[in-house]
Amino acid sequence: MSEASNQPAREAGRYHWRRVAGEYLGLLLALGLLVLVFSLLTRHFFSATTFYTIANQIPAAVLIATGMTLILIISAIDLSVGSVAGLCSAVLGVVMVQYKVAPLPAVGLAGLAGLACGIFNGLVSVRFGLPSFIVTLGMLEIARGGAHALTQSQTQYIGSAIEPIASLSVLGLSLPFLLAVVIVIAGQLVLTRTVFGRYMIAIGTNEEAVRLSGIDPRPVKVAVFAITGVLVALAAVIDTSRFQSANPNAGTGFELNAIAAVVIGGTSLMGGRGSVVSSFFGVLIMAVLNTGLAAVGAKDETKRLITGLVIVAAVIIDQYRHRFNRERATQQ
Amino acid sequence: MSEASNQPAREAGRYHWRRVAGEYLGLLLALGLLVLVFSLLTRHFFSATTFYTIANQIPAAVLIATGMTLILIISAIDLSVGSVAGLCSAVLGVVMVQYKVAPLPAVGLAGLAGLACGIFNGLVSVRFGLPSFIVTLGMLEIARGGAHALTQSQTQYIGSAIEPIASLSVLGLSLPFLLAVVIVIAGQLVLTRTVFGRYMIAIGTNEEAVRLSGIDPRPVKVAVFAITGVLVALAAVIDTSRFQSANPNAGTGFELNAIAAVVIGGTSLMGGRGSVVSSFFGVLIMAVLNTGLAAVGAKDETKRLITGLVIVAAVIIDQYRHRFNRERATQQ
Amino acid sequence: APPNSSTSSPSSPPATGKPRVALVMKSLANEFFLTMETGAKKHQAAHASEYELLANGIKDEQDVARQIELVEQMIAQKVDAIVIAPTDSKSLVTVCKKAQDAGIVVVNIDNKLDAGVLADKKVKFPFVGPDNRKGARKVGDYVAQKLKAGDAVAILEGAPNAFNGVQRKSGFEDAMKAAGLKIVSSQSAYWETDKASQVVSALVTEHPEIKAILCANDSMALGADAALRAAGKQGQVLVAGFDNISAAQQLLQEGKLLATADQHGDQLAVFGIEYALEMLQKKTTPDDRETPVDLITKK
Amino acid sequence: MPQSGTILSAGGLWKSYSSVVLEDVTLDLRVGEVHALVGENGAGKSTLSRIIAGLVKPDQGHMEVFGTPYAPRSKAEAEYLGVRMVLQELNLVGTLTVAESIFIDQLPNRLGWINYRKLNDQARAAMAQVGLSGLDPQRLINTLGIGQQQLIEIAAGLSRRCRILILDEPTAALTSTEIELLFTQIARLKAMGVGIIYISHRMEEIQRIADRITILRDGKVVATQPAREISLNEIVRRMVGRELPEITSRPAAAAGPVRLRVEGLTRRPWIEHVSFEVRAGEILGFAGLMGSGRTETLRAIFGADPRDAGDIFLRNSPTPARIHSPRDAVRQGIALLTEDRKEQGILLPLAIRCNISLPSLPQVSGLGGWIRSQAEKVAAGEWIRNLGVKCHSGEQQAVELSGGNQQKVVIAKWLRRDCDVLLFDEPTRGIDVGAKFEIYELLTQLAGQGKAIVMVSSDLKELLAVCDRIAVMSAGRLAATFKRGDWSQDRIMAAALSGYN
Ligand SMILES: Nc1ncnc2c1ncn2[C@@H]1O[C@H](COP(=O)(O)OP(=O)(O)OP(=O)(O)O)[C@@H](O)[C@H]1O
Ligand SMILES: Nc1ncnc2c1ncn2[C@@H]1O[C@H](COP(=O)(O)OP(=O)(O)OP(=O)(O)O)[C@@H](O)[C@H]1O
Ligand SMILES: [Mg+2]
Ligand SMILES: [Mg+2]
Repeated sequence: MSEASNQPAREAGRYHWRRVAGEYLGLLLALGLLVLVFSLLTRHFFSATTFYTIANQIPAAVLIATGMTLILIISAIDLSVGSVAGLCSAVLGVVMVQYKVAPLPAVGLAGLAGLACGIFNGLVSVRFGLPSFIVTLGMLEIARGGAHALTQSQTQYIGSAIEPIASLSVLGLSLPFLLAVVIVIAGQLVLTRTVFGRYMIAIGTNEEAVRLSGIDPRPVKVAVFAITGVLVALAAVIDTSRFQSANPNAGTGFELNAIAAVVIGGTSLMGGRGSVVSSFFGVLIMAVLNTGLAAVGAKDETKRLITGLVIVAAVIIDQYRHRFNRERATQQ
Repeated sequence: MSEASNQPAREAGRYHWRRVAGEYLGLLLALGLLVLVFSLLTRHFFSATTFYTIANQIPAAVLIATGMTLILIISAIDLSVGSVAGLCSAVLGVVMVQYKVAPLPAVGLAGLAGLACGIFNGLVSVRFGLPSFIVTLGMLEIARGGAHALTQSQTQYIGSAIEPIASLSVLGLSLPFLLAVVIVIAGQLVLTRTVFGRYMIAIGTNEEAVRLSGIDPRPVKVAVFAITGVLVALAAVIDTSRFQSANPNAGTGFELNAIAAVVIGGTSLMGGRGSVVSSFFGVLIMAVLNTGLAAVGAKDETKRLITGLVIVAAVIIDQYRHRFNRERATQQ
Repeated sequence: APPNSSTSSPSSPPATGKPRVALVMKSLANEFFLTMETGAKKHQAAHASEYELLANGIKDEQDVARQIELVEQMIAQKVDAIVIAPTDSKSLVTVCKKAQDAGIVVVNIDNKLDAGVLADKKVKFPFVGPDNRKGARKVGDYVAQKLKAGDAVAILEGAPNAFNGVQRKSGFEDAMKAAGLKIVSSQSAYWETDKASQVVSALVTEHPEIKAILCANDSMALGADAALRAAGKQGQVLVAGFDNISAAQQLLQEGKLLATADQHGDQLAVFGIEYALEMLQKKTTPDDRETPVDLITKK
Repeated sequence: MPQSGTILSAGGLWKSYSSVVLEDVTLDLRVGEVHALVGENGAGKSTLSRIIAGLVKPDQGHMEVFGTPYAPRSKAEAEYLGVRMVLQELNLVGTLTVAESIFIDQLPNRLGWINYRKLNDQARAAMAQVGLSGLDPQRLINTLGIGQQQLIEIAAGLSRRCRILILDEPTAALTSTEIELLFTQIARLKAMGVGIIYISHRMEEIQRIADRITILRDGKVVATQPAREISLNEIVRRMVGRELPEITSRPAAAAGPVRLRVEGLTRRPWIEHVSFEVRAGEILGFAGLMGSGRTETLRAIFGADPRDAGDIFLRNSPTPARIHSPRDAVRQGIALLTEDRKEQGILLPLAIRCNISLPSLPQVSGLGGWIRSQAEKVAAGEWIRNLGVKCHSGEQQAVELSGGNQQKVVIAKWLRRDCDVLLFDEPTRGIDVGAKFEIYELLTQLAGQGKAIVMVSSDLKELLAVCDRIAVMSAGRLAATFKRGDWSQDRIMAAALSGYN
């Protein structure tokens, strides 16, 4: 998707805006189409309530997708996000319930847990030159084991002490949603406007060439994993406060959902190309799809079938849009 | 997807034999170590029974790992193996139970289902130039949905009609085990000794170069997905006959187990490098670990923690072994 | 086979004054919940003039977040009642309270919400459901009859934090303790056939003295049976399950399964829906209702 | 076969990407002739030959082979019809063996089962043709240097039956020994009646082997003439559109203080105890046969590969510099222009601007690493102008540039970083004559500004022209160093050969 963001196209600035518009057009169209279909199929889908519901549901997914976007851009992958979310949630729950720690320091501890997992992922894969796929697959098991060990597999009920985080709201939009939007914008700016972002894109494109340009790719990579760890911890805190309880199984399967959303947004699994904003739209598309299918009351297998087809279709459309953009550009 | 083997090992041909020996040494050592540890920790682990038990349990995992090895070698990935196994199992169960089809044609139909899924995966990713990650992620949902739709989410109890497949045995080793061994050997030979195998390795290393050599990589890729589909179907048949019943949830999570086993075996996630025999050892290591942990009666979270650590450790060891063999490490 | 349930799927109903009842279940990948859904849809078909039904479940039982989202979506859909089988007894309380605060009638079925959390939130939902512990106790007692004191047994647990799994485990343990049987191992096989077979294979090698294996669901019993068959121990080790899925009925007849328990999932949802309708009409809260769990053995 | 017959005739070929690349190009190729294609970087030589080889489809135009219409849809189809091409960029698969790479599309097999003995025998024969008889056909490609890889590609092209063979800059990374062997093979093919399209930026080669020459300029054919009828100067003039000066030797400059001193540099088994020094304002050339260890030496100095022994001293400092990674090297003012541009030098999908500014991003960024995009653009634009990179703007993707222009982008990135010690590995590889002169001028200028330059080149002529001293490597050791005035081609060649036998 984000040829716009990362690989500034060849034309001069005057094409910039048209390009940015085109960038998100496909995603917005897909989104609009879904909303339309579900509005026709059900009575209450097209309503402010649905909008607010979705807005308040997605922040955790958005944060994780943001981290995953950065990870994919450096041509890595993080399969452990779901488990790490579970672990952070467990830390939060256990320290608040069993050790009566106050909310703020407890959130800090959860953040540290996420950071530690991220740094572990990054350091191990960088230090030993291992594929992140396998390191984070290991972490997937380790963090989930840790979550269960900490909580003794019992959901920790925290209660209203943690509630403020999720329930404060501005104009009906929850604090987490606003936070998620801010982080998406910040992420996109970091990616497109900073040295760090440029290094990420370069590393994802050709790590060896970056190394031979006198830039050590390792700290950049570790930092990306660490940032993702923190974003995942934040997501866990948000969901925990939404549910007012910490479940050691929280986050199961998040990794594939996040990857699906990010890829629907058009970020390349091969690295070097991606956009945080597009991933945000990817999350929205998945959320609307889920909400709509639930509103219709579709059978479970139908939901799965449709979800599978939408994932594949979205990527095919994205592919075509790209090809189209490219051809148009080359004809000018 | 990942960053580890951007620089393929630079091994010289003359070290061939030493390399082949070294190839499996690390894996055998790891295996021996695990057996030793569990033998010390338990009363009955080190016994012929354990050996036969494991031998009879792993065939399905071995077949899937064989397919996954080929897939990873061409630098693709198949996340749908578990779901497709579930679908094939469902087909087998439904046609036998509800339509009273005889075992052999039923097995044929299951095989066709696997083949169809594999071809779909291959064709869609090749035709639209999509990453196999996303296509097979779609298939993961689609096939599981199909399995549930077919069986109406009910486990189909087949009973002894299907039993012979799993229970025929030679010298205590079941037919499926022998079949798995034969397929591993065949797979290894195909990989190392045939034109098709060389093309796979070449495509995994540098698909563009293959195309520029005047070879169309697409049929090769589709064939690899198709073969994997059939192997997965075979695995599903074996497990179905072992359990005498077809569960629409069968195979859940197989994809990550298979990838873990294959990567422990030393196959690169970057493509172009891999060995079916090593994947076989990877499966063995995971099986011994699971059996041992169950024999010890470890707590669930302990099992997960240890599994995670073993995955990471195995890959680190493998990396060191490689580096030791390597003539030149260009990594920083 | 169950009737084609899509006929009753209320995809685009005309706006009517009929109350809309949402049934929120756990994993629809689980036969038990499918039975539940089928029962509910049959009931709705028979009472089509009285209410509309919207049935939803989550993909897998671990996905608490998804179930919570489902409830939120039902609130957004402005349904009149929610009948919920919570996948986690603590995490779901908050959102159920939110539904109640929005004026929606909430009935709790299958898995009872945690009493402590309910007290903390100062809410109450009528509960309709079985006592899994009692049911497991019945199965355990039946198994114990076939053994003598001091015999070794093993338990296959469900997912470690699944409330009904924990309940069933406790029920099995109660029965074993009462009969003086020795539990040599109790491990989770995550409700899965494949994992169960792996664990049981290892267990019968390590503890050849095991006389019975108590499984927290029938899928795991299938795996246990396969492992015993492979180890040549079929018939020497008793296997018991839970849920009474269709495959289990055949295993019982073939004598491979000693006993299982039936919670009458189809009625469960129906009771819940009836409670909900009653509450909508009379604006009163009925008492909790325990549904039967029956021991099923070979006929 | 008649010696005067026409094998290929192409007419009215048009091709455009973002701009017109080929404009109404006409070309014919006769039996047994070597037809040279010359032109500046980006003139369209590779595009034209790619069209003929079936890799690119023309927008318009027609081709005939032996009088029958010819419109290949793929390289495979072109090869089936007897048209083969050895590409400009290396396209080998690193994990295959040498033998497998040479015969990748026709592995000798029975029912898919490879006959390795036959394969290796065939490969040995093919390798002998290009002077690689010493190499084990079972070596993996990724253990070979870039020159050897290029020879493997050539061997693959030479060892098939074909009627038309296109060689796109085959000699860019070869030294004179290999070039001689290649010419022998070309003569053999000529005698068999094969038509050869030969692309090179080395004019003396063109003069030696070409029968006819087609000059391309900005996608248009400027002239097609028998080689005998046109002088070298004339070719260059029509290519570039202006007169180029003779390659004149650089006047000896006063050398400054020592900038880089290397002592006992060893990286087994490639280089053994290499010691030398370069002074500010000096250009030190590295000559040697292919595989003599020149690239390895530069990489080891730069910290790109670990070294087994040896110290590096910078700016006359008595203590050795700590260089364990390219980052250390760049921070201490050393730059390396890699010989493998595509894999190690340039980020193909990124914009030219991003490539140029990569090592010096901190210079155009402010607080928190915020990139000042205007400053970045301006700086990139300046270097694009300085080096005359042929592109639409700095926003164009590097992948769309011709090989020579990509090389300029990589040079620009290092000049922009402003290092004192510049290690250039084959800096003119694949660069056209005009641009070569610009680069020589640039090198001279840089030396004049007090930079210390080490330049590896396989083109001895250019070393003789621009260097102050030439170090000759042979079999991983530094065999001799010559000062300007002491050297002659013969003495250098003798030194280069001294380490073998
Ligand atoms: N795939 C492409 N997309 C866009 N432009 C391209 C593409 N391939 C080539 N071009 C452009 O076509 C022009 C001709 O390129 P070509 O590679 O044919 O030049 P060349 O004569 O071989 O140069 P060199 O001597 O540097 O190899 C260049 O301006 C280049 O930028
Ligand atoms: N990883 C490796 N494994 C084995 N041999 C290697 C490896 N890398 C390089 N070589 C060989 O080491 C020798 C020195 O290579 P180097 O690239 O330094 O030579 P060079 O003088 O720059 O020649 P070239 O023209 O090939 O670049 C060559 O024979 C090369 O094939
Ligand atoms: Mg060219
Ligand atoms: Mg070199």
